[in-house]
Amino acid sequence: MRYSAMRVLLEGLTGNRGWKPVWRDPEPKPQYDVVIVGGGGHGLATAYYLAKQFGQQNIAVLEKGWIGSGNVGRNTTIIRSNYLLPGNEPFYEFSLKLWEGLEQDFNYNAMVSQRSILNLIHSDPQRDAFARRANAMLLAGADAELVDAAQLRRELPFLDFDNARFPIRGGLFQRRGGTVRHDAVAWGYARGADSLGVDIIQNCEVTGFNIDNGICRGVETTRGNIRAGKTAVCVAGSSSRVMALAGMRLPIESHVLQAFVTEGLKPLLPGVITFGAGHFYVSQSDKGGLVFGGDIDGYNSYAQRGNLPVVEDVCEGGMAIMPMIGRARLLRSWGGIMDMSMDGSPFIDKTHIDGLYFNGGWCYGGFKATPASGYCYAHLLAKDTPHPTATEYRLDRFARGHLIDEKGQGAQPNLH
Amino acid sequence: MIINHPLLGPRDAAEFVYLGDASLIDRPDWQDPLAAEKFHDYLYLRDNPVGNHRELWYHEQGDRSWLVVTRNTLTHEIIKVELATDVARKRGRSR
Amino acid sequence: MSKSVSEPASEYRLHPMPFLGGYDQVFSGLSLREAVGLAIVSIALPRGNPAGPALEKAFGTALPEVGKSANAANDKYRLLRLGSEQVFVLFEHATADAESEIAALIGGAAYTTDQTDSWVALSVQGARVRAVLARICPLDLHGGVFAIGNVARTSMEHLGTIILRTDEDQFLLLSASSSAQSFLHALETSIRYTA
Amino acid sequence: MSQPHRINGGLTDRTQALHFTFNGKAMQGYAGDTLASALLANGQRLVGRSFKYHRPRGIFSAGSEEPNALVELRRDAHCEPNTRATVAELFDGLEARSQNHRGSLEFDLMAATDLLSPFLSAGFYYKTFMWPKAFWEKFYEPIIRASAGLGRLSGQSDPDFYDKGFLHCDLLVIGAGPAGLAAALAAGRSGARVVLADEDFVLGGRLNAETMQIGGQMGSAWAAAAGGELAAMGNVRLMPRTTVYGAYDHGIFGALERRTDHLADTTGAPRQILWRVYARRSILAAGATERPIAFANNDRPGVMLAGAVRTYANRFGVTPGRRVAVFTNNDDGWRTATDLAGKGVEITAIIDTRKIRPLASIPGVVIMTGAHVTGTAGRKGIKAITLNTGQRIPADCLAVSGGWNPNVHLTCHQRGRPVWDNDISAFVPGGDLPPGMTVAGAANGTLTLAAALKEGHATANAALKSLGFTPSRSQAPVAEDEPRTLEAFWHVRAGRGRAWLDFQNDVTVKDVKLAHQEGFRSVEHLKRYTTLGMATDQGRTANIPALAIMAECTGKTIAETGTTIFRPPYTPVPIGALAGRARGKDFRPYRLTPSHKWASENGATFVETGNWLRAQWFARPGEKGWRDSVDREVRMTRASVGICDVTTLGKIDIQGRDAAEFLNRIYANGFAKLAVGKVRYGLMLREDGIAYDDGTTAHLAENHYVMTTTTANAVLVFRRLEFARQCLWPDLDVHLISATDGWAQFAVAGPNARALLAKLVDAPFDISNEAFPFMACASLSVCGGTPARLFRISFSGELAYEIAVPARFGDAMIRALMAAGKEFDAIPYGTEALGVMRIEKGHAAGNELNGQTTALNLGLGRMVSKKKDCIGNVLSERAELNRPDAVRLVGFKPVDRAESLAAGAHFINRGDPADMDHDQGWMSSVAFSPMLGHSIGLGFISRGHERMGEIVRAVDPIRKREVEVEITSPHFFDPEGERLRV
Repeated sequence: MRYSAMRVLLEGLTGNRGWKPVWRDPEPKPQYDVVIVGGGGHGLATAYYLAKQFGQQNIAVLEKGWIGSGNVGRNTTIIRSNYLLPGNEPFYEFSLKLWEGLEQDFNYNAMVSQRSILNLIHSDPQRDAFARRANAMLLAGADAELVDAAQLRRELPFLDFDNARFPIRGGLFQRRGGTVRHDAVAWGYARGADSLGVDIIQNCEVTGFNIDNGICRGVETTRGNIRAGKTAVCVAGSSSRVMALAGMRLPIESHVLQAFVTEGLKPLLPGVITFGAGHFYVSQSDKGGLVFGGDIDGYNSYAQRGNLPVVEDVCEGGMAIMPMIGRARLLRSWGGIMDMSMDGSPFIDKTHIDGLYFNGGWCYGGFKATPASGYCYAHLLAKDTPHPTATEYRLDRFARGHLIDEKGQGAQPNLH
Repeated sequence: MIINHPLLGPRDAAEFVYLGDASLIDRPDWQDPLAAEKFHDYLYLRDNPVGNHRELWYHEQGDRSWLVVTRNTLTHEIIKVELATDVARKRGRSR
Repeated sequence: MSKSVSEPASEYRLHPMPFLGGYDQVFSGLSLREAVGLAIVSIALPRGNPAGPALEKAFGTALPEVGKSANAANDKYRLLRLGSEQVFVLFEHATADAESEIAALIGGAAYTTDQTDSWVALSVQGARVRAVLARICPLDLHGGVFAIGNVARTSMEHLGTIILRTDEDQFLLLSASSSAQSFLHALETSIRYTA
Repeated sequence: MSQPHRINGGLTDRTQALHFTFNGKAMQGYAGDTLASALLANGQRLVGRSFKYHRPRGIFSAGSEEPNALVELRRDAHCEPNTRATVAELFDGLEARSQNHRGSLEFDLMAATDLLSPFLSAGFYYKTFMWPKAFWEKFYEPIIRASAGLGRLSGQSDPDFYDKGFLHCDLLVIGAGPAGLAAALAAGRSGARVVLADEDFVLGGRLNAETMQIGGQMGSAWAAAAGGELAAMGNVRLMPRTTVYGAYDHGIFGALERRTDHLADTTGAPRQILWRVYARRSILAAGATERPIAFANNDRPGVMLAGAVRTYANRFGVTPGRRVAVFTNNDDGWRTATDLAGKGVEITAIIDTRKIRPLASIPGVVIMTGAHVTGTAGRKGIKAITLNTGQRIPADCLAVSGGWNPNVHLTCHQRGRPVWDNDISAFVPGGDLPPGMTVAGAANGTLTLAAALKEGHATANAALKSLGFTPSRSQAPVAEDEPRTLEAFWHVRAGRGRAWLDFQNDVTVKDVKLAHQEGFRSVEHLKRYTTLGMATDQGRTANIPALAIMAECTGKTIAETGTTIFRPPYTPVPIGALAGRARGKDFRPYRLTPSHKWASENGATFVETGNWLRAQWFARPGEKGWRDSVDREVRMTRASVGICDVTTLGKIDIQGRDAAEFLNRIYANGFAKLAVGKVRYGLMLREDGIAYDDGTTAHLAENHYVMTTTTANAVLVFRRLEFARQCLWPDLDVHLISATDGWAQFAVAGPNARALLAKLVDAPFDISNEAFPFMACASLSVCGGTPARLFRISFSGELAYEIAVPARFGDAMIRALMAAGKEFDAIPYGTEALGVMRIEKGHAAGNELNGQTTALNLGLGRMVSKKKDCIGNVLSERAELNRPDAVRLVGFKPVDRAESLAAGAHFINRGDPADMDHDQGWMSSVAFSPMLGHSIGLGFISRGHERMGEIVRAVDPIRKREVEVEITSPHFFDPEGERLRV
C-alpha cells in the first residue's frame, strides 16, 4: 500500500477502514538465506537494503521483543556527520546522504528534519580542534560552518553569552544535521523490508548459534531452529551477550545512556545544540518537548535505567548554557543500553566463524548511522567485502593498532 | 547507587570513578613471549556479562582507594566490595 | 621550629595571606570562621614496615581507625585517619615549617608531607549547622551516625572536602585552597538558603 | 455573589479571600483553594484546549493526574507553562492564563482542526507530507510545530533560585493519606528517623476529600491531628508540597520540595529544593488514581472524575455543577451523589453500568442500573447527557468513575512490573519492588479505609523490625471499611462521535483500534504510534482503559497485554530544580592561582583552563589588542626576564622506598637512576601505547620525588598512579599525595632570571650555573626564611627556573619577584606568551598530546624504553602505530612570510586534490613569533621528519583559506638550546 496525502484523504472519508498492517506477522520459515538477529533500526535497515539494493530474496529479521524496542526507540533522534577521522567521516556522511532521501525511498514520513546541529566552542584549543574537524568534514564532502560568538548571539540569543562559567566563544554548525522521528525509522524500514518480502519475526529470541566445524549454519530461537546461509548479528547493547553464544569475546562494554524529554512547549529551539564544556545536548521535537541528554552513567549495565547524578549533571549543563529552560519540566527519562567499544567506533565485519557476521559497537552514535550501517552491512553480507565507506570497522583493528578514536580517550569505553 | 566501602561504610557512588572489569588488575608480564597478544586481550577483551560483574571503582572523592565491587549489571545489586589492593595481592600481584 | 635564631636577612620578606583573608562571620544561629594558623601534615604509613608502634609512641595515642580522629596525649595534635595508609595531623602552628616538626617527632617511621597550604579550613558552628550542611554534604551527619570526632572525605558542590565533627553542633571543613572562594560561596549560599 | 459555585463546608479559610485573575478576568477564592477549585467556584468551566484538535477542555480531576487544566502561571520571566491548575495552590495576586489556542480561549481559531479529524487519525503524519521533498522542513513541519506544543516558555533566564540537599532516614513514607499517616505514626513513635512526604500542601490525602471517620473523628480532623503529633516528633521530618518523583538504586529517592510556588513574593528564597533522600526502608503509600469510562464526546468541560467532584465539594466547598449526574461502574460513584446531595447540590441521575440494586435513593434522581451514557451535549461545557435508552438528562457536570488504579509508579522505577488484580480490575505492585520498599494502602490495591490504615501501620512495623527497631505498642487507627465493589467497564460501544481516552493528546478509542488494525499491537507500539500516555500527565487516567480496549481487540487479557514501563519522574520536575545552584558562574567552582589578586590588579585578562582561571596576558596602556601584549611579553621575556604563574600544573608528592622503581614503570623513559637534586622530563603513555601526559619529576631527597603533570591531566594522572600502586604493584612501598594547591609556583624565565632570583634566594644557597645547572632542583629558603623549592627547568627555552613557595606566600612572592625584577624590567606573562614561546621551541602541549598521538608521532619515539616494564610500551609496538607513513610532529612556516597560519588546517601535497583521500595531516598549533617576525606552526604530517624543506598546502576550507607552507624543524627558536644552559 502506497502512502500519500490522497490516500490519507480517501481513508479519512471512508472511516480509515482500509489501512493494512504496516508489516506482516509471519511464522518463521525453517531456512533463510540471511537471518538478521535484532529487529532494531540497524537490523531492519540491513534487511531493507539487502532486499532492495542487493537483490536478496529470502531474509528474516528476528526480534526478541517488539521491533524498535532497543536504542532506535529510545534515543535523542539526532543525525549528523560531524566526525574527524578518515575511518568515520565518509561513513557518517554517507549515512546523512541516505537520510536525505530516505522518506521518499521507503515511502514513510520519518520526519527527517535538517534543523542543524551546533557544537559550542568555549576555548581556543577547542576552536583549533573543531577547525580541524570542520576541515575534515569539508574534505569529505560534508558541510560545516565555523561561527563566532557574535553570529551565534544573533542566531541563538537565549544562550548565556554574558554570565556563563565557560564563555561561549563560537560554534561549529552542521546545517544539514538535525533530527528524525526515531520510532518511524524502525517502522519505515520494517514496512519497506516487509513489502520486499522480508519476514519480520517478533517475540523470537535467539538462544544459540548452530556452529559446525567453524561454520555458522543458523540459529536456535525460542520459536525453533532456523537455518541460515548467513547469520548477521546486529543487537547493539546485547552484543556481548549474544556473541558469547557463539563463544566470542568482544571489545565492547554495555553501558546505560539516559535521555530526557520535557513537557510540550511552543517552538523555542531551532536546531540541535551541544554544550562543549559540559555534558548536554538538546533539540525540540515536533510535539514540542525538549529532547535532551548528556553523558552515559559510566558503569556496565543492562538495566535500561540510570541514576540521579547523571540526571543532575545533564540538567546542570543545560542551565549553564540556556538558563531559560529552568521552568521547563522534565517529563520523562529513559535509559538505553549502549554497546560502547574500546575506541568509540563501531564494527561491521565478518567474524572468524564462517557465515557469522557482526555489526555493533555503536556507542551512543548508532541512531544517526542507521541507514549507512544497514547499507554497509547489507553490502558486506551480499558481497563479502566491506563497503568503501566502512573498510576500517574491523574487529582486529586493536590487535593491529589501527585505532579510530575520535575523542582520544583510549581503551576506556565509558569515556567515548 | 551506594557502595558499601569496606573501611568507610556506605557512600554514594557519585564519590567514585568507574574504571571497568576487575581483570584490569591482571596485567600481563611484559616479557611473556606472547606479551603483545596478552596485552591486547587484557586491555580490549573484558568481561561484559549480564549478571554479576567484578569491576573496579576508585574512591576519588574519598579515601582514594581502589575497590573491587561485585555488582549485578541487570539489577545493580552490589554483592560484595573489596579493597583492590587485597584482591591484587590475592591474585598474586606483589611488586 | 618556632620563629627563631638565624633567619637570613632579606629586603623581600614574605608575609603569609590566609586563603580567605581570615574570614569570620556570625549569622543568625551560626558562625563561620576560617581557621587560620592551623597546620596540616600528612603521614603516609609505609608498606611492609609497620609504623603503628612508633607513631603511637610519638603521639602517645594509638592511631585512630579509618574515619575517626584522636587527640595526641599532649592534646596538641589531632590525628585524622583518612585512609588505611594516610593520617593527617592538625595542630596550631603559625610558621611554614610544620612538616619538619612532625617528621622530627616520628623520627622517620613514616613519610610526611606538609599539606597546610593545600587546604583552606573553615569552622562552622551553630544550632542549624546540620541543616546548612545538608544542602551540600552527601553524608549522613546525624549524631548517631557521624559522631563527634568522626572524619570523612567527600565532595561538596564539586569540591573535595574533609569534614571533621568537632562538637555536637560544630564541624571543621577542609577544602582545596585554590577553590577556597568557591567553597566559601557554597557555604554562604547554604546559610542564606536555610535562613 | 462572586463565587457562584461555592457551597458550605470544606477546609478552605473563608476569612481569607484571595484575589486572582484568569485570562485577565478578576476572580476570588480562599486560602486553601487550588487554582482549579477557585476556578470552579467562580463557574469557570472552560480552562484549556487539547493538544491536537484544540477541543474545549475543563477541569477533569483534583490532583496531579490532571490532563486538561493546564495553564500558564505568573508573567514574563516568571511565566510557568503547563501547570496543572489542580495542584497549583492559590495565592493572592496569582495570574493564570489558558494556553494552546490562537485567538481567545473561547474562540480558538485552531479548533478548525477538529473538523479535519477523520484525516488526522493516529499516525497520519507518517503517511503524508513527503512530497515535494523540500516542503517538510519549510512548510509542513513549522505548521505542525506551531500548532503542537502546549505552553510557552518566556525565553528569558529563569529568575528563580533552586537548591538541592541530602536527607537520610530509616524510613521514607511516600504519601500522607491514611496509610501513609498510619505508617508514619507507627514509625515515629518507635523512634526511627522518618521522612513523610506528600505532594499536596495539606496532609491527609483522600481523607480531606471524603466524609469518612476515623476513631469517631472526621477523617480530615484526624489527619490534622496526626500531622500535629508527627510535627512534634524530633525524629520525623514532615514534607508537604514534596513529590517523591523517582526511586533510584539502593534506596536513593529523588524528591522535589516546592518552597515558594504558593507565595506571591518569591524573591530571595529558593523556589524549589531537590532532595536526594537516602532511605534504608521506604513505604509507598501514594494512593490511587481514579479512571474514567470512555463514551462519545466524553471530553467536554463538565465531565469529571467522580472522586474529584467529591473532593471539590468536601474539601473545597465548591460544587463543579448545579445539576450533577453520575456515571459509574462501582460503588464509589454513588458516594459522589450522596455527598453532594447532602450538601444540597441537585443530582439529576445516577447511571451504573452494573445490574445491581440501587445503593442509595435520593429523591428526584433518575437512577438507572445496567445502563450507559452514550453521549453528551454542550459545546463548551456539557448541558445534558444521553443514555443508551435514548433518554436525555440535563446535567452541567457528569461525575464519572471507572474504578481506581493504584499509584504503583515508584514500584516500577527499577525492575518491577505490576500485576493485574481481577478483584479491583487494576494493576497492583508486583513482586520485584525496589529493594527496601513495601507498599501500603490504596497504592497496594487496598482501597478501603480501615484496611489501608491497618496496612500502613503493619507495614511500618514490619519495616522497623527489619531495621532492628522495636515497634511502639500503639495500635492502628480504627475506622470502618466502606463498600467497594466494581465490575470492570471500559468503554461504551453505542453512541455517535469519538470517545476520548487520552484527553490531552486527543487519543480516542478509534485510534487504539486503528493501531491494532495496522499492527501496532504491543503496548509500546500502541503508545508510540498513537502518542497515548505521552502527554504531560503520562496517561495516568488514560492508559488502563486504552490497554483494556487493545486487549479486547487482540482477544487477550489485560494481564497478557501488559503495561508500558513507568519511568521517573512520577510528575514532571523543572530542569531548574534538577540543576540546583549550578548555573551562570556557579556552574562549576573556580580555582584561582596564588597570584590571582595581584594579576587582577595588574591588568590581566583571565582565561578558563579547566576550572582554573589563569592570566592570559597583561595589557599595558597603549596596546591595541591582545597581540600587542603577547608579543611584548615574549620579547621582554626573551630579552630580559618574565614571570609566569605555573601553579596550575599538577604536582604530586611521591615518597617511598620504591618510588624510583615506581616512576620507572610509570614513565616510558628511564627514571631508575635519577640523582637526588635532579629533575628529568618524563613521558607517560597509556597502556595502549598512546602518549598520555608529560612533565618533569624532581628527585628532592632520598625516597622523595615531586612529579608535575599538565594542568588538564593532574587529577587523571593521580588516579592512574593510584591504580598502578594499588592494583598492579600493591607491595611497592610508594605513597602519593597531591601538592598542587600547596605550592605557589612561578616560572622565572629569560637571560636575567638568575640575577633576579639571586636577589631572593637566601644565602648561602648558590644558584650559579656551575652549582645549580640546567635540570637541577633543591629545597631552600627565600626572602629571609620562607621555605621554597627551586627547579631549573625551562618551557620557554630561556635560562629559566621555577620557584615554589607555600601557597600562603604566593601573593607576597609574586610581589617580591616583581619588585626584585624591577631593575631588569621584569614583566609578568600569561598563558598566551607561554604558548607562543613553547611553539617557538617546538614543545608539544595539549593540542599535540590529544590522546590520539604516539611518542613516534610526537618525535619522541626514542624515549620509549624497550628494556623495562612500563605502562604502554608493549602495545606501543603494534604495527599500525609504527607505519612508515605515520604522521610526525614538525614545524611549518608560511612560504609567504606575511601569511598567517591557522590551527586546524589540513595538509595536502601540491598538485593533489583537496579531499580526504589526499589528507596528509593537520596543523595543531600556530602562533605569531615575535622573535622570527612571522607566523609559525606545529603540525603532524605523514613522514614529516623526512620532508624538511618540502612545501605543501595548508588548506583551511572552513575559513576559505589556503597557505603554502614549508616543512621545518619544530625548533624554531634557538634550535641548539644554548640559551637555557647558560
